[in-house]
Amino acid sequence: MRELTYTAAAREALAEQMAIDPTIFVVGEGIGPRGGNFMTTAGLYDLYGPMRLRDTPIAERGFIGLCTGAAMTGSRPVVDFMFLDFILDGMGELINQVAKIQYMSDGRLKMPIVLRGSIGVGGSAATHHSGNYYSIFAHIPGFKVVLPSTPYDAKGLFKTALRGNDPVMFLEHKLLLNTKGPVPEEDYEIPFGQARIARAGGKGCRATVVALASMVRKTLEACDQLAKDGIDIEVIDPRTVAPLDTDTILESLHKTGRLLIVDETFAPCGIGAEIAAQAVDRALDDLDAPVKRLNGAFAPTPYSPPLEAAMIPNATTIEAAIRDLLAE
Amino acid sequence: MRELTYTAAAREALAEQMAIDPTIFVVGEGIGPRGGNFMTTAGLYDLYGPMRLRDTPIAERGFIGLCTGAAMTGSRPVVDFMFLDFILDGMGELINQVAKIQYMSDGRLKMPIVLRGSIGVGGSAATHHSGNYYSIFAHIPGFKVVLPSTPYDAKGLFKTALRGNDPVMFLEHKLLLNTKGPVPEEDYEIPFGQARIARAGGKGCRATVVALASMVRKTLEACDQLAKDGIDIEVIDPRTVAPLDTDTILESLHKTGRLLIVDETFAPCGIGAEIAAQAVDRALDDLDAPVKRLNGAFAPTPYSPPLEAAMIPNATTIEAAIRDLLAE
Amino acid sequence: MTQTTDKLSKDQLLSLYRTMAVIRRTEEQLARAHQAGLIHGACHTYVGEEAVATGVCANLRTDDAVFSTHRGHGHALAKGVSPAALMAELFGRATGVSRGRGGSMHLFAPEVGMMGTSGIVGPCILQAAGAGYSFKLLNTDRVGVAFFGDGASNNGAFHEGLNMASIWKLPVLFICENNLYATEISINQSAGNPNVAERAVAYNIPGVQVDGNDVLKVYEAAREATLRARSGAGPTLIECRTYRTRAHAEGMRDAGYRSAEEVDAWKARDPLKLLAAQLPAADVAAIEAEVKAQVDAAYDFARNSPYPDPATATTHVFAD
Amino acid sequence: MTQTTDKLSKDQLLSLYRTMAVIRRTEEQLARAHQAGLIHGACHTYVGEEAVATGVCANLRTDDAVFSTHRGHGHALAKGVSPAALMAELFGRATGVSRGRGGSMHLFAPEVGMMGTSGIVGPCILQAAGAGYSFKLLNTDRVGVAFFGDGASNNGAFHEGLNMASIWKLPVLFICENNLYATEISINQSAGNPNVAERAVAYNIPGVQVDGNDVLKVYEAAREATLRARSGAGPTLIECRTYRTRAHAEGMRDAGYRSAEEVDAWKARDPLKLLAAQLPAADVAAIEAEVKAQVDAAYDFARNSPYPDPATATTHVFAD
Ligand SMILES: Cc1ncc(C[n+]2csc(CCOP(=O)(O)OP(=O)(O)O)c2C)c(N)n1
Ligand SMILES: Cc1ncc(C[n+]2csc(CCOP(=O)(O)OP(=O)(O)O)c2C)c(N)n1
Ligand SMILES: [Mg+2]
Ligand SMILES: [Mg+2]
Repeated sequence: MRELTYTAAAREALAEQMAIDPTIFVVGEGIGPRGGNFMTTAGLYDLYGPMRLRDTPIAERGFIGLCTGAAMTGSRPVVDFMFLDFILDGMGELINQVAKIQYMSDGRLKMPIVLRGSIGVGGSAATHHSGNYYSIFAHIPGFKVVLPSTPYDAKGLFKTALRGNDPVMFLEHKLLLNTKGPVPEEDYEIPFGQARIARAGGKGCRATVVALASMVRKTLEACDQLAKDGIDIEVIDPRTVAPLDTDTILESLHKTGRLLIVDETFAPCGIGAEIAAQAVDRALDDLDAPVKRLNGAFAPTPYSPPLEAAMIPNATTIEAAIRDLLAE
Repeated sequence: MRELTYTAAAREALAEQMAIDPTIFVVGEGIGPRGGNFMTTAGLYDLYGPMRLRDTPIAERGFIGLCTGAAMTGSRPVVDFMFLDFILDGMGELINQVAKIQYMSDGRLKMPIVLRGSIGVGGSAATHHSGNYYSIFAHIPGFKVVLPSTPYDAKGLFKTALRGNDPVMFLEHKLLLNTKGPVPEEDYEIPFGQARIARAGGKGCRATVVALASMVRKTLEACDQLAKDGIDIEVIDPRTVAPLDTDTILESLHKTGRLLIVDETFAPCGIGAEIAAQAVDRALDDLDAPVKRLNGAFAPTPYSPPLEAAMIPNATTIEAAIRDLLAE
Repeated sequence: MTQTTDKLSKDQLLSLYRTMAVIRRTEEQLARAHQAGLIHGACHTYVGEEAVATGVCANLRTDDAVFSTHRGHGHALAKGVSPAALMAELFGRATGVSRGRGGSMHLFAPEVGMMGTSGIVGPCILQAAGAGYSFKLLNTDRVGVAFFGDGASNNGAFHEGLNMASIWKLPVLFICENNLYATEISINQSAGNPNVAERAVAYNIPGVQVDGNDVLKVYEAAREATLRARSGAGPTLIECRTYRTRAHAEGMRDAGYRSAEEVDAWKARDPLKLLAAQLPAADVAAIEAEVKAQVDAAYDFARNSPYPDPATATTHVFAD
Repeated sequence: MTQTTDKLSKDQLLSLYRTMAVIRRTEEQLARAHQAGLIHGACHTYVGEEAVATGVCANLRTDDAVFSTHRGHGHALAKGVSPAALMAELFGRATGVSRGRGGSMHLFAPEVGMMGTSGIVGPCILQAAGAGYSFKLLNTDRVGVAFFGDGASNNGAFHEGLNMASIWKLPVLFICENNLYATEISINQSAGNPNVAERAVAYNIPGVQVDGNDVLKVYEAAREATLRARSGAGPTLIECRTYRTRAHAEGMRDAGYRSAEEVDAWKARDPLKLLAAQLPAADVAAIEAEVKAQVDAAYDFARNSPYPDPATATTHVFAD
């Protein structure tokens, strides 16, 4: 199968769907002729012009609010926000309006809006360009929250986002954007709420690791290392954290008896806490050891490389965490 | 001891501290001559005038940003935001600026800012006046998050907030504002990160219930009911969710073997998930039963009384949840 | 009193009066209902400001989209929501316009282009711009309308919304209901420039200040703005100077921040009275009688409607 | 070239030149360092805009507070941060002005009144207003200063910040660096009214447009605004028309959105050249030599400084 970068895969989904659906338009800073800070819309302006690829003023709250009204009146906005940090200025519109209008209108209004852009720590981006706030959106009823970790998933999940009728946060970890992987030419969707077994454990598999976004690759690296010592681990990538496919996680836990969640973001009230809470609620008897979380440090993200590196899990610390879990 | 309402107790803390500390000023809509939508500043304008009790335009982002700059330059702002929902428009200022500036400046700048106002479901306030977003702030490094449940705690915790040097979210559940309780005349502080045992279990105590904000009273009601059947429960009110006093909770769990968290807010990635996750990490061997969470429904808050009542736990559903936990 | 009177037929004038009367009598009934404990949450009445919603909405079609505020009963009624569905909503009933989910501050009736009132000040401005964006993208001649208060004009949403509508020439009417106060804060205290229309300079769009108690003046300004919007020429900001003669919300005190003289002066310029003075008394009386019957019936309907079933409390969070 | 030249002594003029030269030469060194891979994150240079920070900050005291943007090296240097501490920061070193935590977009030097650059567009406007609030509350005559771009002027923070500063007469300078583009988006495309100074009408404060490449014009306008602020008369909006002659950020392409002719025309009006033309060539050369030595030393210092200890990575999240 041909290989595409993560960004190219998502762009293909967007291009294909825009060709089919004239109600889709994209807003953002530099997503017109420039083609997007991350090349998310490269080539599309020439095809569709300014009404459908709309360069905006620096008014994140404003264009999210504008897109809210647009979604209520027959079009399908895509907000290309560049860095998730920027749209914290639009949190009022997101939480009070976007997430609530379907419910408050008793289902008579739809809210088909997709917000997409980068998240994550890396590249000395520092604290205003490293945000990872997906646990916040998972806490709020009304959002679907998508964290693709491969090009294949990026295309399929983006298609689903663009065809659904709900608000979707489509979050692309910056360290994944240029990674490559096989992506079919055909049209396909990946349903929300279906985890992917990123590494299937065999019979003697002794632990389940749930990893998110860029942590999937790092966890797989760690597992390759452990495999050399004959240690077999199952790795699950939830792909969407709202809805969250707890069943797949708990089935694996049932088999392995041990659970670690590897998540770059802050631990308190994060998605790892939610997974651990579901495990101890629904699968206490399966637990042969405490459920462990490996998270990013609980501090803003610093700039300097050695500081930045100290903030987040890597293959070495993940491997150590798995070994610790097995020793419990 | 004399009795005060919750609001009067907090107001007394503010009045006393403003008398001592001329760098404190309060901003908000109607907190000047009007004395605050909830009477939070009644009488203070006459004493201190407009520079220290500043009625603002409807510009939540703006005045939070203004107070950020003020806190960096020698004064101590108190943002009286009325309903927590309103300051979602200021989330960018809160998360990107207020929470981060001490860290990013390597501790050379201080951020002594208190944001206070109402939270919670009740009184058909509907979805724009019922927000309970404290788990979000607990997820973000840089905030202290305070949820007083009694007038005594309101005064003591507010004093601590006003004297500290960190950003504090001081969140007052609307159903508690007019409740009364004993409040000493003397000056006192209650340190952050110290849970209160709201109901101490005896030797035969069979479960620990952690309850927050208005859920503390409802849980105590439920426990009174259970006591009639000879069922003894320990109830813990964390009082602050950041920092969170996990030790007190786990000590109780060690004694009782069972844990329920009662929290009005949304379950996913909420503070209840965090507590459950800590329990299964640090106290798996103490668990005689799954850790349970009783949360508000995962939906926006509707207006109509029967709908609204269906969204949140009450004494009856709490009692049932405790009985279920005991039956596990 | 205005030149435009001649342009409108008697029927049109009577129709304007009828809309204002429906709003006024419904609000008065709601105020009584609030005192009687039938309204569970907030209730901000539109009494004194009827001419604004009436004059604007008379220019709109059902498929134009109105986005409103916490003080939205008048907008909803003028856009075609029935008093019965409105009252039932405030009484928390399943027959309410939002099925009891919303109350006063979350009125949704997309069927008639009433796209929502809001408990948050500001978003309506942006959402109306978004409707304008949709309507332009979809090649229709529909328009988006934002009603908002003087208080909202100091909010960042005003700046970002008007600017975007300007640069993209969106078909939008920005109707500022300048009733001189935001709760108890005077516009002179909250705005560097209390003449909201003058701020149109900052966006390079037309800004018009009109007597918001004169429904014909409002009608005329809105007519021009609507034609302009439908023709693709872009948005207009209309500042309607008006006044709420009741408290900010029912049950709130209404003292200290404004004088009785000020209130009386505005009451003397009651929008219904101003228009009635130009109409045959018998016609006015007939309309009032009809409206009274309609509002009475609405009240009975609302009071006798069932509450929503708690089993439905969590439906429709998602479409899919 | 301007009348104000006479008012300033030769020493003052040389001092202005020196500051601009420090900024220019530091930025040039940073650009080279970026190409060499010494700068780990973003680097937005101020080349072409030096007159703005220089002219404004020449009016400020150390205890006045400056709040800045993503393009803040010039502001930091003009306010008193050393090239060494700035470079070390961009190189991620422990000796950097933010101890390596911030990089280009998070420069903090409260010791000299540099209260922060920001990776988010907008907040500086509000925070400067807040400093003004503090300074007024504490009965000082200090002023708060916000530097921000034309792009930021379309953000809600601009509206809310200028309005609050106006109504409370806060001692604040709002310095809009209108370099005609926000990244690759022209101000004509993003603003209904691209004349930012004209928007002062909306807040009822003075709004002045000046040639932002003429340091004396900037100095003079800032002088008036500073005096006004210190005297309690309130804020001023100053729009400085200027131009960045390098790409938006180092390493980014700089084509397609503006013409070579436009860039050249602005380069011909280089702020350093404009001032140098009025000064003895020997003095200029002497300053340039000194500055070169200073920048070279800064570079060596930065390059040889240690990285911060990872063990300190989570300190100072809280004060208590
Ligand atoms: C974001 C936000 N802040 C504060 C409030 C509280 N609030 C409700 S109405 C109101 C005053 C609104 O004034 P204005 O916009 O002039 O409208 P009016 O009530 O005069 O019609 C305020 C402050 C709110 N609902 N939303
Ligand atoms: C809230 C926010 N949105 C978007 C960005 C991305 N961004 C960084 S600089 C910039 C352009 C800024 O333009 P302007 O304010 O004119 O400043 P200039 O770069 O021209 O100095 C943008 C869009 C950001 N940093 N913050
Ligand atoms: Mg008003
Ligand atoms: Mg610019």
